[in-house]
Amino acid sequence: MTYVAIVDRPIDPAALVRRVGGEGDGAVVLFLGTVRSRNEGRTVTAIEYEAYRSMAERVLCEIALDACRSYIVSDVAIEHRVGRLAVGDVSVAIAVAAPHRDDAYRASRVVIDRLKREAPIWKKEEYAEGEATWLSGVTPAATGTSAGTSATAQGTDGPGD
Amino acid sequence: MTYVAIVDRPIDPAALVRRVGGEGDGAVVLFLGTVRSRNEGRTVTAIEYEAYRSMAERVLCEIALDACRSYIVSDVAIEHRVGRLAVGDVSVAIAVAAPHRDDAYRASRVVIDRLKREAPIWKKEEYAEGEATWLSGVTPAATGTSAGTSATAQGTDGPGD
Amino acid sequence: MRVRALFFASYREWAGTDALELRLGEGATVADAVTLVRRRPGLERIPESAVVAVNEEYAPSETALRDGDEVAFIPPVSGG
Amino acid sequence: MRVRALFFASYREWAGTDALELRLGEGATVADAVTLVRRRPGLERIPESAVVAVNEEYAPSETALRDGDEVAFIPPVSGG
Repeated sequence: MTYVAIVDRPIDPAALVRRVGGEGDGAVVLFLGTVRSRNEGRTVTAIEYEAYRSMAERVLCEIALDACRSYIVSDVAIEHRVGRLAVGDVSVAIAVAAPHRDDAYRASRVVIDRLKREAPIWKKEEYAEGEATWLSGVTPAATGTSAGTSATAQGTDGPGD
Repeated sequence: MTYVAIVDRPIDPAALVRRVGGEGDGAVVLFLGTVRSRNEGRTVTAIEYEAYRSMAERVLCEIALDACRSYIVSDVAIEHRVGRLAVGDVSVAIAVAAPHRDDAYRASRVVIDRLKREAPIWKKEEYAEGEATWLSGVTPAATGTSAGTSATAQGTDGPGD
Repeated sequence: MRVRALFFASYREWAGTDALELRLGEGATVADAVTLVRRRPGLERIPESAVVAVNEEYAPSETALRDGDEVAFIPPVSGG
Repeated sequence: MRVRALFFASYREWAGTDALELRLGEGATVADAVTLVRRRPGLERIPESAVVAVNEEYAPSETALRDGDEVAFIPPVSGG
């Protein structure tokens, strides 16, 4: 099962977990990205997320399906929230169910790493001083079809989370 | 924050997630171990989990604290259920919150790998044919204090999940 | 031909709009669309090497455009 | 001295009980407790190399026991 959605309401992690897993699965890995109060030394008060919604869902779907092809994974469910989020709010949730935990962890990790590099989603941080700025971000690779179709990259950990 | 518990009631993954994370955290990783319907070619109908409860909590606490020392992690919460579980039931849940996702994933993985090697917990599988058997399991290393105090081992993926 | 240009995030703020209609000659490519858009006041800040998606797929600069295409200008992404 | 032996899972079933009191001479070690327990009918199936925890900590076979210790016989674990 593959489920992806760009949503403009709070993400319910438990509901996402309930979407994945069946009798043959022994492991579920849930990743939550949350809004941090500090980034690069500045105090963040809120983040405004914007997405190219239709394309973002297309890219997430492709990432999820690639994960199912690269690993022995039963279900992948992804939600990314857009709009104005407060500190502590969940911006993204990824639930993966698999027969064995090794595949669940690896697939989860590849999905969030690729999401951050490829999904057309942007965030503007608002700071305590009143200023707001779009984060510098990652330039997606413009390949023939969609960016980075391989699920091999493990990615480095950017400042985003 | 560190929370560990051996429980004899259903595990509520959402409640465990709510225990972890704060303003400085950008990532939460939740691992759920669930009862699979098949193991080593046999149809499993239920699993009876047994624990040396006080020692199991002590070992889990040590594993959680080691993870906080080895990685930049804010909170670790672990629940392991005992008693008779049906297929699909959650047997173990581990929630880790960290400023950055790389630490959250790594700590989560080390905690479940060590739990499976070190925690005095056992499972007896019941099969469709009516038979029941204690799984063969892993022999913990009997070091001077408690088994395997390093958090470096990544472990291999056993048949358990 | 006519294509629909979409702008997001910082590019949208620079454009002052989230969409524009572009008129291009036959055989025009993604690179031609970028060049045209960069002539618009404010949008000279979009880099020549800007990432573009055509009909929701990332497309290299030599990609040929067709009438009715949706040509999205994609700033560096920062989701998650 | 007296120590309290605890049995779990398969060992508990072989012992027919989850706890026994053992009487050992002064200076006895974990290995001595294992030897004593393995003399009990059914418990000869416990390996000589059985893993033991003393007062909730894994303890090598040469560990000296003290009066009142809790000596748990730990079958191979299979939690998770």
